[in-house]
Amino acid sequence: MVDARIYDNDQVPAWCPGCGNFSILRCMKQALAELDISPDRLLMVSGIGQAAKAPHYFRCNLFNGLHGRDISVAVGAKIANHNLIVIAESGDGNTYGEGGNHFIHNIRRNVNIKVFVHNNQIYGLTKGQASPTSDLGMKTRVQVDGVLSPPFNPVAVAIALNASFVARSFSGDPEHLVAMMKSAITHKGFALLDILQPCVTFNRVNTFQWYKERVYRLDDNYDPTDRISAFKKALEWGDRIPIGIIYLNNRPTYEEQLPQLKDGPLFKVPITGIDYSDILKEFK
Amino acid sequence: MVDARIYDNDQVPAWCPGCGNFSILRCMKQALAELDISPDRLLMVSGIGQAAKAPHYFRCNLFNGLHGRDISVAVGAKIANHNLIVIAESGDGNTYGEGGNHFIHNIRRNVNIKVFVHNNQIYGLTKGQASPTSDLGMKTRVQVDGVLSPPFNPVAVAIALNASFVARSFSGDPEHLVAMMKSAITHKGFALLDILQPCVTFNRVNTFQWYKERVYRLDDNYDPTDRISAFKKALEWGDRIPIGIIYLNNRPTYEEQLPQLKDGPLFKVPITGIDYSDILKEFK
Amino acid sequence: MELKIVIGGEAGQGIQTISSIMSRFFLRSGYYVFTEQSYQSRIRGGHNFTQVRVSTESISSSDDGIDILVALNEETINLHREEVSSNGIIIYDSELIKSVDNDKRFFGAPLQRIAIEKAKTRLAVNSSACGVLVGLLDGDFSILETLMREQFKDPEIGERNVLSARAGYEIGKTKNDFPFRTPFLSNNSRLLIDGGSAVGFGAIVAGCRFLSAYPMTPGTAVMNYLAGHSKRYNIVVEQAEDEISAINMVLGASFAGVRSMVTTSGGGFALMVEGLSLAGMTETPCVIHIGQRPGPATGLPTRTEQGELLFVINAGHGEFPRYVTAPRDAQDAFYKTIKAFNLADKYQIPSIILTDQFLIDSMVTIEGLDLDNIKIERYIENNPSKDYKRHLITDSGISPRALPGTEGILVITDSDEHDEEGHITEDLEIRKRLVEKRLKKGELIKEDIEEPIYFGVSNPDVILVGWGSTYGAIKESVKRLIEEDFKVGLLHFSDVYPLPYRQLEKYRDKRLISVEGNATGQFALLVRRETGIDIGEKILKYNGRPFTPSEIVKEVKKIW
Amino acid sequence: MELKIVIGGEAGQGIQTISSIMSRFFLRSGYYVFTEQSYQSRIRGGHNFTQVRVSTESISSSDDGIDILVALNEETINLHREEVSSNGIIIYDSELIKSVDNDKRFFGAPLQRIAIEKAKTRLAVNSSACGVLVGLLDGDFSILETLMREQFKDPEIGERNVLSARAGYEIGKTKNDFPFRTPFLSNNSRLLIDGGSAVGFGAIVAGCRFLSAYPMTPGTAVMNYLAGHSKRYNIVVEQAEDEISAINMVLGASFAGVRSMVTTSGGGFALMVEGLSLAGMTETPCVIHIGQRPGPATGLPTRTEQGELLFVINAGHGEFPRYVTAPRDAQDAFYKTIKAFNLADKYQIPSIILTDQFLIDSMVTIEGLDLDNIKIERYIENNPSKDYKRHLITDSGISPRALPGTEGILVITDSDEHDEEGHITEDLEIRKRLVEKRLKKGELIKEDIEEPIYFGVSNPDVILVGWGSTYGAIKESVKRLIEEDFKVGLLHFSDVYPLPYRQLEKYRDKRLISVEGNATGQFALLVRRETGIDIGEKILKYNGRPFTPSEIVKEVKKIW
Ligand SMILES: Cc1ncc(C[n+]2csc(CCOP(=O)(O)OP(=O)(O)O)c2C)c(N)n1
Ligand SMILES: Cc1ncc(C[n+]2csc(CCOP(=O)(O)OP(=O)(O)O)c2C)c(N)n1
Ligand code: SF4
Ligand code: SF4
Ligand SMILES: [Mg+2]
Ligand SMILES: [Mg+2]
Repeated sequence: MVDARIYDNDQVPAWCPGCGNFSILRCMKQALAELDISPDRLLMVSGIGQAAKAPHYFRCNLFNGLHGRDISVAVGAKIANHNLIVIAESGDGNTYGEGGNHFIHNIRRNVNIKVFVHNNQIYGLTKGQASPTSDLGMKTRVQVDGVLSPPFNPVAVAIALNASFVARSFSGDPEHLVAMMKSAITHKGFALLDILQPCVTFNRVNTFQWYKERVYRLDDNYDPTDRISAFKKALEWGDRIPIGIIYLNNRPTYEEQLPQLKDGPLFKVPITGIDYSDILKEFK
Repeated sequence: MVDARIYDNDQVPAWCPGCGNFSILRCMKQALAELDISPDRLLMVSGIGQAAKAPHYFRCNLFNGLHGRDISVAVGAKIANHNLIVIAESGDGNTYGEGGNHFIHNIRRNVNIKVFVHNNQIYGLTKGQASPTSDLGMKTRVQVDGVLSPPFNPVAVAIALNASFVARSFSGDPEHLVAMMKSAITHKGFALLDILQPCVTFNRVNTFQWYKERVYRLDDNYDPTDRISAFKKALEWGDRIPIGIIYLNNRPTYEEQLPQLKDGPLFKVPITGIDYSDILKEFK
Repeated sequence: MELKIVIGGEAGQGIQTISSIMSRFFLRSGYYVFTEQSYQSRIRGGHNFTQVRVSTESISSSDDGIDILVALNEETINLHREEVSSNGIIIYDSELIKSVDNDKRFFGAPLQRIAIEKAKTRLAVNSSACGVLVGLLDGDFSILETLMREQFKDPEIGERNVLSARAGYEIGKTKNDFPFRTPFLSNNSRLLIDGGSAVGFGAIVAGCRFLSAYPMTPGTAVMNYLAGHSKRYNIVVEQAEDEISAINMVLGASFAGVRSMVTTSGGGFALMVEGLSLAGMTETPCVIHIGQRPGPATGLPTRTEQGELLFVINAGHGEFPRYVTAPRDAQDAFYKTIKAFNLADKYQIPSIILTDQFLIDSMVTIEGLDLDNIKIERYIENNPSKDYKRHLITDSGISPRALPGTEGILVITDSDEHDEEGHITEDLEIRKRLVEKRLKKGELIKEDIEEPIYFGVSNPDVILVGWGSTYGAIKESVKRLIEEDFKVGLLHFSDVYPLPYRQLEKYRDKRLISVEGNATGQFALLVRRETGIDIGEKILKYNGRPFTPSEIVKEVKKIW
Repeated sequence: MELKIVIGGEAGQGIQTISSIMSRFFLRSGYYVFTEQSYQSRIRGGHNFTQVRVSTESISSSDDGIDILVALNEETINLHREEVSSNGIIIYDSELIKSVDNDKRFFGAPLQRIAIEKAKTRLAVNSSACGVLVGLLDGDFSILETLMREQFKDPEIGERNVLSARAGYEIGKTKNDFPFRTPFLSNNSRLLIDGGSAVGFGAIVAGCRFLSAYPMTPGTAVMNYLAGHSKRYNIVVEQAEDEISAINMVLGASFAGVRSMVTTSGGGFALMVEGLSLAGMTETPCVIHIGQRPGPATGLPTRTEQGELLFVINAGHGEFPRYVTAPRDAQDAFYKTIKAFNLADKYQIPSIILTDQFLIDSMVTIEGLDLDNIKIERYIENNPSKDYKRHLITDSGISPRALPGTEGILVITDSDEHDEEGHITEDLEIRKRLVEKRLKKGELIKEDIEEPIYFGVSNPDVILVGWGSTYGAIKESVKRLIEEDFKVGLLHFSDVYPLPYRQLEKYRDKRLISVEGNATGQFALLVRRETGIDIGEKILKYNGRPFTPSEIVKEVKKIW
């Protein structure tokens, strides 16, 4: 295990004091260190939002792209160089709102990337509008009558899409979070890790306390490979919120299925000195 | 019941002979007639694709919009005039591919619109590429090695999103299809009707025969209100494919929750002769 | 009399509250105020500041220089003390900020201690600071008192804040040699309005009853405004899952008869471009508000720029008419928003209101808004004939618009090329006629376009050309230059597309200098494209901050 | 010798097969061919047709008029018989089409009966029809025979089609008074290439190894091409869930080191505009192919237009450089695609290849492609220094580009304004420098831009100005006009942005006429915007069909 400090850089987080993001950042460094991942082999991709700033605050390759589009960028990068460890990290609004279509279809693709979502059930950076995961009835400056649509359940949807790895954790349980991050990273395939994260400034409903009182770790004998019971578990949200690996399967990754990647990463395929006579024949 | 011929117009369908779309078109007229819906009260919204041309072929108000965006247009129109019966009709590529994000978030919103999807498991109009619902391994000019991603299961996803009405039918069972259309239209809330439809030109896998051998009507004592068993049912795809109302619940519609619509449709709210003195005060 | 107050500190320290209370204080005391915000894209920390500029004359921009600096943290002192005039003052919390030298401009007050003592909460530093300011400026405390009471719904909290303010006031009054004074002048009916509210209020008055948007700074201001007034005025505000949905919902609502709008910024608009083209093809009216901020991509989310002019005018695949207006100030924004709705309905086109962060977030004093003479025209056919055709070819190119749901007729439209009825067609002769029909409307719009304002000497040697929110700053710079005997004028555009050309033609042979908040001189390119007139020189700014009059004066002198 | 064959019928009747076989037949017989398709947006039915134009001289456009009409259904006869020349011929299925009058141009053959008899399938009408044509034209049957065998993988089916073709051939030969003859001329090494394949092949040669796209006519052609060659050349082709994902995947792949592209049409590009701006901001190379079709919105999906020039040049929020090229023909499309990849890498910018349905779907005969002199330059830093900074400010504005995964360094970039390292910043001084750095590259690109081709008399009275795929038609019209003693020339642009201006300046004071496939004269607007030069007159076409030389000749004479 390398020292987690090799991930430190000189950037100063632009987050509010007390924000759950700090713990997630620390856990991230810890998990990477425990997995001995060198910063130059790691590519973080993020969208836009408070969460999406996270990868600036530690040493890694980084493509900080558009709001909601990080998963697509991550998939492209992974296809180009599957030797990279590619993690997309962003917020709930980013991933489940603006990025919803990429979320669902990339779960199907099963590219071996990791998606870490700081789920604070709110749009933080834009000052506190409801996100797709905000609880019913939450009032904001835009949702003046309270949120009318029931929350998007990323875990249930991912299971409906037969995602290969679906987990939930909580920024307030660092030990658990580090373990989940490690499992996600070492899993072979698309891994969704939804991380409950209190936003101390805008989310006055789902506070640290609120989560603390509700989250519980899944039982040791919980079987994440049973899709129906996983779905049942996924619907648990309210007084008790399960954290842990909720669903797991072993379907082949996208990259394994591509003959083009058999001989090494795509970016190394030679592109000059090629004989094109077979193509020229097609034009005759 | 009005005569179904009141829906006839002089447009000639641009579909291939033998296409499953013809049956869906006939059933649509039949269902509307049985429900006594006058063409001028009906607003069809469609996207782009072979299926999306359908509303041109019968008498109705029509907004034939962009590929993948019909649900959003339908929702806007319904909010503006909730006296209209609003149906979005398009293909699988349109609704589950390009339009995926609107599909998932409008299920949450539960606006009282109907979404009829001609699911031929292929992109018809653009000449036969895989759609999100194409079966694994299907070869096309683009998917030269066969489809690598498992099919999008609209029914399972809709249940994961707690859709208020989720049904499947088959263009080859008109009686069933008419019944499903009628149930969807009379349901109060967002209703998804996924209609299996053979594409005789491009889909050589999921042919009329293929469907015919597999689809079966749900049992009379099947209980669509149980979410877990509905989810189980939704996963049935292969040798046997269930058709019928798979999931049903009674959550409030978006429109019911809006105080703004209490006194009548939004487009009738007076916009002139209003006293703005309270606003002027805010600027002082 | 003119006075520039800057309040600086971290995000979350209440800078906005102080500046908004003080702005109202000056308004009610009979002064003109212009308040501009400079803030970072974060919720806490960093460095933000607001300038409250006060004058006995009408003003519409901020300017360089500081007379009073209210420093809520040390960084503010370090960053701004250079700008404070020699007879100015630096107000700071004497118990929290210790590293203060013996610069005689420093004026300490135990702001936080007062807040805690009098109002039982740190948050009340706002009121103690306002109190100090009012005392210092010899202001009418009763005005501040009223403001405090209005600010807090809970009367007890209001009372406590009044106490805190009063304690500050007493301290402020002790400094009786301060050269600036803002005693009560007069009662007046002026309004203090920011650009975001101006667009929002304009939309409400225009009859907008549906807004769909995805939050994006600075566009969100308009969404907040409409949401805040949604119950009282029966407006449905729906936060969309993305911008694509927002514009398509709006087109659906508009098609079904409701005046509807989206609000966003350049990046969000980029996602609406296909929908814009759909509005053009289906001839569905819609209004798009775009608050510009520096790009490309996410850029600087909370800063200002005029970088999207050419993008907006050319956005959308295929060819179709549109109306683009770039309001020059908040008052103009109010009227132009109404105009945008009216023209959208009249020509069945998309109308675009192009503002920017500076205009949206700044507050300005205006004499009032003329609500009595506002015309709302819907141009909707309520009794269409039986053979109604949505896209009927007429001489003007405008087809009668009926709504779906009207008895006995059908309203049909299509994103594909269509016939007059609205049905999809592959008839290339009809195609040609429909293209011509749509483009004809673009010619007609020109009749409704407002020519630019000319301000300056009657026979200028040099004309500055500006557009949009730079009006206040350029105008003031021209005033000053004229005072120094420069023969200069300003031609300032608010409606930008179709480009009004008559005034331009008149000044065709003058020396023209374009003043723009972007790096490529987009308006100059537009002018040459539309008229062939070459604006040879440019004063451009693109660091994310708005122009100030002083800066423009300097630049003009440099190249004169 | 020149000959125009039109094959018409319903979608699905095999028009494309006949025209493609016959085009190859003429190529191998030593003729020049240009084959253009006119089809509707449907899979079966409707009316489609293809023109195969054959000549002993090089040609690069279709033209009005028909010498041989192959009518696969009655509608084709009704729609096209007027165009058939008096010494022309109308080939039809004598057993299926009965309502034929005694116009001596009719020539019936039992095409379908032959197919069923000889090849045991109706589908073989293609071969019987080809046979009739070759017989009629006195062609070399052995060439057709070889083509038939190549066409079908299964030798037995091939053999049957040869039989069907031979039966047709015998019938064709009976008409020995037909004035047109295409006997075998010569062996040659020419190629028959369509625009879609030219772009696709260019991309492969340029080293493109990743394409992500969402199907959209006519952009799909390039996707099909790369998918068809994906195994042999190790190309990953991924169908994205939408266009937004396509462009973002491509940016990810490019960032990680693979030459990558998207292909689409105007409507799909509209959804990529935010991603385009991201490419600009992050300085990530990418290549975007846009096949234009008539808009707005869905428009006419299978038709052609040049309606997206201004949209494409101005697309994206904020300001950043780009390269836009509009290839004039298939050969140019091949080379320009390679150039697009090279410039994208050289300047770390988005490159846009702007074609249209006409170019994409038409086949043209070219002398060959020079594969030996193609330069592929990646401009990638393989051994970056330890203090590597992705956005280092350099004199040229171009920062050294390293790839993530390179040992010992980190590659960081951001959609927000960033510092040289790539980290998000709110420092407005850095902002200013980064804007300048990015825009500097735009100036440099100008050095790589190709000036337009001039073709015509040396001292013209009138110059036609064109761009993109209209080259063949305008050039031929100019040739004909010159033959009729008109003093005319053509200035034709392939690279369109940055706009090459040297040649334009040279002809500044001539009478210029812009010939464009759109309704607003977009290129003329661009020219005025960039140079102030006023192209006063315009010949525009916007019904969805390409220009023909005859038509341009007529229009020019009208306004001469
Ligand atoms: C296309 C686009 N739309 C909107 C925005 C504005 N925006 C920035 S962050 C954000 C929401 C952030 O919410 P979330 O993803 O939950 O992140 P958080 O700040 O809560 O961590 C939005 C709407 C944007 N940058 N781009
Ligand atoms: C933005 C956009 N992208 C792509 C297209 C091209 N397109 C038209 S229809 C279609 C797919 C149609 O498939 P589906 O929705 O399943 O309908 P079907 O034709 O099978 O009925 C596509 C990709 C388009 N019109 N607009
Ligand atoms: S606004 Fe919320 S999510 Fe953002 S930094 Fe502050 S506490 Fe964290
Ligand atoms: S292509 Fe398929 S879906 Fe389209 S009309 Fe033909 S059979 Fe029907
Ligand atoms: Mg969030
Ligand atoms: Mg389909």
